[in-house]
Amino acid sequence: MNPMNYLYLSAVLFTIGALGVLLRRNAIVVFMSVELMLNASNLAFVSFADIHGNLDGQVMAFFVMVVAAAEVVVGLAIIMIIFRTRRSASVDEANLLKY
Amino acid sequence: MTDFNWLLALFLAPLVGAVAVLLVPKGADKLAKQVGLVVSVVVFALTVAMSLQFVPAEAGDFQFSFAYDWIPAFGVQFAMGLDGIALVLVALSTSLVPVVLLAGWDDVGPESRGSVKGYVALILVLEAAMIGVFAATDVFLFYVFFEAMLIPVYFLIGRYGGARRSYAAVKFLLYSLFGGLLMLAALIGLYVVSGDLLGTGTFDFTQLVGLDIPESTQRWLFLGFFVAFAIKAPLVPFHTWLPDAAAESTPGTAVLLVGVLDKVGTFGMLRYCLELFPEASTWATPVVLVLAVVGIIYGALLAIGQSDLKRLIAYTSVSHFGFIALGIFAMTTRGQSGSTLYMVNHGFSTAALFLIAGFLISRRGSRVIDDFGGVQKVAPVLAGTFLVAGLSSLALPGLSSFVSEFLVLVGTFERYTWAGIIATIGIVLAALYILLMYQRTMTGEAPDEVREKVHDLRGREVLAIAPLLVVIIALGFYPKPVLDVVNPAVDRVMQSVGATDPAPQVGGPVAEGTQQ
Amino acid sequence: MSPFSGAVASVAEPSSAVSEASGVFGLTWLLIALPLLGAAVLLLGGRRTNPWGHWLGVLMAAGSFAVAVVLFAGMLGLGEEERSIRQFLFDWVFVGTFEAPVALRLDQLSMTFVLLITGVGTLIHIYSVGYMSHDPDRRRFFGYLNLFVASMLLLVLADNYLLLYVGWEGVGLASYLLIGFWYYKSSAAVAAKKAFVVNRVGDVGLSLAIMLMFVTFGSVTFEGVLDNAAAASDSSLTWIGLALLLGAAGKSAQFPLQSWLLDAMEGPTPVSALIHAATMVTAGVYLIVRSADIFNLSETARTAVIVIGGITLVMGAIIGSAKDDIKKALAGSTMSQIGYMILAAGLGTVGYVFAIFHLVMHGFFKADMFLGAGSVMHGMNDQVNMRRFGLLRTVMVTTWITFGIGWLAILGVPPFSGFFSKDKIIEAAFSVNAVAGWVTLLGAGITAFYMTRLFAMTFHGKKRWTDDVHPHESPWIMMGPVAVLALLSAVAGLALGPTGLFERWLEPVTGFTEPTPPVAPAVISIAALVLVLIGAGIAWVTYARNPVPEVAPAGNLLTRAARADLYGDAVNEAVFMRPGQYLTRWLVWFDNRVVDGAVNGTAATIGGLSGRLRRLQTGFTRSYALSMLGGAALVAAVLVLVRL
Amino acid sequence: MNAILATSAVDITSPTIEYAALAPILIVLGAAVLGVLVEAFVPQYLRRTIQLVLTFGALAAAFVAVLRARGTVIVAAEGSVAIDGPTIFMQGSILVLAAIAALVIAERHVDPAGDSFAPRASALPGSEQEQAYTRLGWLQTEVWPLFLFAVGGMLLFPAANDLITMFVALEVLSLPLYILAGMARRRRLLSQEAALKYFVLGAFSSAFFLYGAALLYGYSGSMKLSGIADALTADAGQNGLVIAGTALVTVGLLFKIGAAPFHQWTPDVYQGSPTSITGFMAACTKVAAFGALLRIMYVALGGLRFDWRPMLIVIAGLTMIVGTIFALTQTDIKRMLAYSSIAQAGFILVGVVATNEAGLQGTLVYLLAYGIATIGAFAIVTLVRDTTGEATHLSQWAGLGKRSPVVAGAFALFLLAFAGIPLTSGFTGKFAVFTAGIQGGATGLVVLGVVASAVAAFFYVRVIVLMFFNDPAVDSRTAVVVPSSFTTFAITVAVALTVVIGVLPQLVLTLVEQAGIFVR
Repeated sequence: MNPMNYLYLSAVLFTIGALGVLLRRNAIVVFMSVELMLNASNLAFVSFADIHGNLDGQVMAFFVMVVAAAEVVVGLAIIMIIFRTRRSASVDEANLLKY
Repeated sequence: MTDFNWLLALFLAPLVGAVAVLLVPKGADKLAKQVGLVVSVVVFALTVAMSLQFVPAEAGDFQFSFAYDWIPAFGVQFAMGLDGIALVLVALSTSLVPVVLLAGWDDVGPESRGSVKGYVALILVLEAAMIGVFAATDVFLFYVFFEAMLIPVYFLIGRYGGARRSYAAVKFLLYSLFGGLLMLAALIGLYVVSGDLLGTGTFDFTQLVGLDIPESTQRWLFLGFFVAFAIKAPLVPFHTWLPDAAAESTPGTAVLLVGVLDKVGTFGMLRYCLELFPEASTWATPVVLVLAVVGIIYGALLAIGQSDLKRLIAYTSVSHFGFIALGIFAMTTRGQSGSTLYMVNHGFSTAALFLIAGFLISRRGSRVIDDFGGVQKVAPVLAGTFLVAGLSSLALPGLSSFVSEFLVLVGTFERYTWAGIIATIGIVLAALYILLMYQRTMTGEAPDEVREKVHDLRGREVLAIAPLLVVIIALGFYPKPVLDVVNPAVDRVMQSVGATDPAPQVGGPVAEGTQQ
Repeated sequence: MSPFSGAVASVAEPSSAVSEASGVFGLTWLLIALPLLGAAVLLLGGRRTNPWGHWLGVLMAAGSFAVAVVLFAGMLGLGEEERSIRQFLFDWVFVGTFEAPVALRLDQLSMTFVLLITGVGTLIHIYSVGYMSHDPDRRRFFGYLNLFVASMLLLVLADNYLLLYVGWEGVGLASYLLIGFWYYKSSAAVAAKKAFVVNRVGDVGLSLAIMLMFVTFGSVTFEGVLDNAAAASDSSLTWIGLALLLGAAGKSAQFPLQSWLLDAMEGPTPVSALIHAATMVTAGVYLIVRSADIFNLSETARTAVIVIGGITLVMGAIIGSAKDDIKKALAGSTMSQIGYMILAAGLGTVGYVFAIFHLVMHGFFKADMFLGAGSVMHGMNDQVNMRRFGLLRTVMVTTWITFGIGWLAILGVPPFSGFFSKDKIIEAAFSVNAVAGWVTLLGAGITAFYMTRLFAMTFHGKKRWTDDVHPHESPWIMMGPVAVLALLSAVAGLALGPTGLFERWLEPVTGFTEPTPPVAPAVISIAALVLVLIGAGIAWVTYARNPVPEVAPAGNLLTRAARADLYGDAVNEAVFMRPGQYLTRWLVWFDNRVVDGAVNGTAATIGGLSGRLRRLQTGFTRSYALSMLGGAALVAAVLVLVRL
Repeated sequence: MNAILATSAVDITSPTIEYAALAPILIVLGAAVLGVLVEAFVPQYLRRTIQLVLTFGALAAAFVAVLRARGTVIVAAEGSVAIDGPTIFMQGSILVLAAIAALVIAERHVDPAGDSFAPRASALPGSEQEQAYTRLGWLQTEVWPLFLFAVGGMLLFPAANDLITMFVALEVLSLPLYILAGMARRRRLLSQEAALKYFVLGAFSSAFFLYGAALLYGYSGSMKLSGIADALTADAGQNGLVIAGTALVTVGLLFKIGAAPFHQWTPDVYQGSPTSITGFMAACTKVAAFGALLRIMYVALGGLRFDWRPMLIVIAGLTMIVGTIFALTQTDIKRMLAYSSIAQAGFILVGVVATNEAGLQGTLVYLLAYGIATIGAFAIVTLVRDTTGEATHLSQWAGLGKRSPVVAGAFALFLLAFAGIPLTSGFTGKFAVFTAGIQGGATGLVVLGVVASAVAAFFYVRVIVLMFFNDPAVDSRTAVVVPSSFTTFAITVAVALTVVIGVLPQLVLTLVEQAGIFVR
């Protein structure tokens, strides 16, 4: 299969992720969209690794996974405390800081 | 010349004095003022001692020069030296500071927003900056002082000034900063250009003079410097900060602001704009002349229309700065020597005007001209000194400003006849604004409030004013000491610009500089 | 040949060689220094000098006069060509080729003035001791008077135009201070300011003249300018001449700068006598005569001088004919008489000598009359309205006699001094131009009218005194100087005129050509006398024989105009003051609103922009994300665009 | 490739890790790990002491290691980490700044309740649980390991020589900051909101960076910056991938820098975070992020500089304008400082745009000067308080100069430094980058910068006016709290350095000159 197709897929996924961040209000979903973007990158890395025939991209993918996991920990902690405080996980409601 | 570094000592003395003043215990206001006064007198004495060793014949060169590496990375040196022009301006600064401190003895007291010792220390810091700005022979160093001196003045206006002091102080600072930052851009440009032309960038004035900068670059750099100086001087239409700043500050601050600080602008035009960017200066001359002439007339007319005593004096200065700029850009020795002399004379006469007006205002508690009248009856000495100061401001022959104003006019006239003629009209308006002011404040019947509140000058006040008036009269009849040191320096400037005086129609050698 | 060219037939040779001061002439500087010292002591000394201050003033003026006499004697001992002496004192203004040292020139012309100034000055100082005896500020008055004398001497002694300018403005300052001496009177303060400002307009002329001289000759010394005049272009000379004329018009109250002189009468009367009659106002004449070499070469400039002098001559006479204020009437007369001098100076070498001659004679008789008027006022509680005078000869005999001599002198009745000086001017005028001649001739008639009117209204006719006055003769200390002046008015002309002494004395400096009137001089003299008689007769009948109404009648158009100073002030007000006031008011508005408004407006605009743009920071995380995405697009777009 | 941008790489054949060169990073990260253990196993009453010793010890040791590493120019750890002059200078800067910031964070005398951090960040704001913690006087020390992790990431970020390391460093520095931002004791809603915004937007930007990294990798086939540079030399960058990759990577870095239009998180996060943390992240993050930006732009994408320069010029100009204009009408001191830091980022970008040695050096100087003044300014903000906590509304600062002239004077000094008045550190920085900018041909941008500086002066000056020229409101309860020696020392050092760098800039300039240029 043409490796370029994986790249197209990754671009589509990245775009979906970005749109998700922009369009969804729920912090959890926003967060998941970010994760989608990270994974789109992973797909790109792996595909490029395949194209170039070296392992750097695949190594990168592992690092990204680890980092994403750490990010989940931090992110969920923040979202949890916000949710508990405000009884809502909407990113739009956290709107005290402005202008 | 001895090994003693006069100039550095002169620069450091007020700084040391400022520290000493700050060390005075809290509440000992009188002591702080005394220390400040002693320091300023010592600085003045140093100036005199130094001036005696100045060699007038070589006034075109920098004397007492020294240079220490300061920021080698940028080719910046802590370099100072005095030519004739700088010498007289330094002398002006150091002589006005003791006068200001003495005259403003009671202007700042425990009821002021800021402390008394803060006031004295700020003035001494300002004095050091004034010495530095005139003495710097490194353009970067000049710029540093140019900007740094804004801060003490800003605090002097903002903390010790009148009702609208915040507005005035902010306007002053921002306006000056704006100009200063444009100059910064030009300064950097100059540095980069010098790097291109010399191999390594430098800020050394003597190296930068005569640098063959491409003309279009010169124009931009000139503009950067010139706008800064035009704001500082100030030239119309960049003048509107001055009336506010001068009117809201204490008389002493106003004296240093208008009498010395603003001179940095015209000094900068003469020293930096002309010498560093000769072709661009020639290119800009028509515009500057128009601004200057407009400034003379415009400032004078506005002075006539003012109803506030201090604003009036401030506007007279706008007119006077028009004269100074006119002389500088006339590109004749007469004009430039006249302008330099004008800077000095204007310093003294405006100082006297502001201080005496300050005495009057603090007695009556109002700056509005219509609140006064008949002061001559109740305070003849005050009125008399005010008249002499005013006459100096209108350039009465026999007083110092006349010599300078006439030189500026004749220097302009010989090259730019029409500018000279229009500027001459300024002398009529000058008579009008000074004498109208005198008539409205000093003559006629004294209103009750004036009778009750205004009393004549006291000993301390007379002691502060008298030296100014003596200088005004002495330089009117004997300007030789100043001209002796200024003329060679002006010759150097003329040489740097590549300008020569026009030759007279008959008698003189027929030269290329023809009458226009 | 043009109608004004008569005098240029033989251009006077350049001024005689100037020698450096030596011997007794080394004292020249004392002339100025003495009164200057007096002024300094009196003005700086304060109240301590009150008891003896006025005597110090007199002493300094007299001392200066003594020095002048000594110098005069010394000068008489020199040959005619050696009488030009220069005393260098110290360097003053020097930049490049511009050099104006403080140096004095004593020659026949300045000597004449020095004697006039110090002589009349001393007399008036003495007179003032009495006149001002009740004024608490008498010391200050003498300080100013001394300052005036010093400045005036500097004016006439200066060896270059720039130094002359110092004296020129110095007398202006003294005049300002003395007109405004009673500063608590608003009218006096305003008049003083007006005098100074109008004079400044003239000073513009003098300034420009000096600049033109420098541009033309590369020098501002008399030697450098006048000796090289022939080498300069016509246009330069004309412009210099016209600029000098403007200066002269300011100082000498000539049209169109005449308006200040009438107001200047606000000052104490001795001031009017010394400054606004005998000396300062004649400085314009001095300036023109001093610059004779320039005017000799420019016909246009000379013509202008004649025209200005002629206009002023008539104007002053008309104004003087209508004024009821004794001092203003005399002031009008002064204007008119200076008009004569200026006109004479414009005639060229035929006129210079007579201009100066008339100047000196006028100094005597006009000072005499002004002091007489002061004496009258002294006796009349400082009243000045002639309609409330009348028949004063009965109570003020000395004043009446001395004033009468002055009256006869100004009328030009032989053998009084005015006859010799004025007749010569008329002759000279006719020899150059008929119109000028007729104007001077007619002027003599009008002069006779207004002076007789004044004399009759004051000393003759019926008593019209107000109830509260008790006229009395003035003390000897006032009448003594008046008597001396009266004596001079009576005999000086006879002594110097017909003998030709004066012409010979001045000729080396100014040059001299004998006037060549188209008719015999005797005819002109007789015509003038006839006109004088007619004028005087009409006035005598109207104001001595017939009753004078105590309140001025409405009068005809000309009278009303003359009372309004021929609308000089009205024109100034309409053309300069009103528009000027509107202009300054508008400019203040403009500066505050537009120039400063632009500054504050820029600040306000940026501030407003900030206030509005802040709203973009909505606080919504997703909107921030959106702008990040937009930013990414921007970054990509710029990168791609650069590629294109 | 041109020689200005990078010296030729030292050949690395050995697979070993250069511990000496990496020591600063390792020390700090190691201490962070130890800190976590301390939190887990050491009784609470000892924790603070141990954590402080650990933190300051680690910072000091790392600083010594940096000093010892001076002059090193190697590409360490299998080409992943470049230890060269700029790196060492930036690591030194970060350590100094972090140490000053740590002093402010360690302050426990200012807030009457103890320190400025929530006793239990997980407790609900206003809940009984939280009140109980407060009553008990609980003070937590978790900030310290988080702080050290962040510092570790910052040390690594500018040294990262391949995209993997860079990404990891980015996350290591970011994640602890997200948490720290949410830990304020007072105004916890704001603090939590700040954390959320910072996290969401930070993660979003990381994703951009990462995808950009993927594209660059796809273009060059190498994760190493030098590999990308080589690929660019080989085909002169005609491939669209490299453009897209450059754009996305830049976005990720510009976000951290706070450049417009990626700046919008800055005011909100700076305002909401605990002030001592704001100072820390404003100063140190900026140093680290600029380090990374410089390295990637100069080393990896140097061959593409004619493409990215216009883009950065646009961004720099926009950043200056946005920062100054928005700051003009701010009424909250922390928000104003945030916008000021945006404007400063715009000025610093001039140094990046210059693309010459002077630009690199100027940027380094500016970053240090800016960082010191920033930490000092925020430290002073922590001291000005009323009964409810910090008094951050500008009106509450009126008349401060009368009551506390020293504190107000110090704050005025920092403001003047931000405004770039000569004889303060800010001027040195501005002068250095502007000079480089003109040398690099970005004259227009410099002029814009100069005008923006003039406008920016207004809001700095306005605070000085408030403090010195206005009287305090009649009912004002604002007071300056006397801090312990921690903050006092921090502010003193900041003041001293601000003046020294202003008056004797050569001291720093010599250091950056010695720092030289990036290794490849």
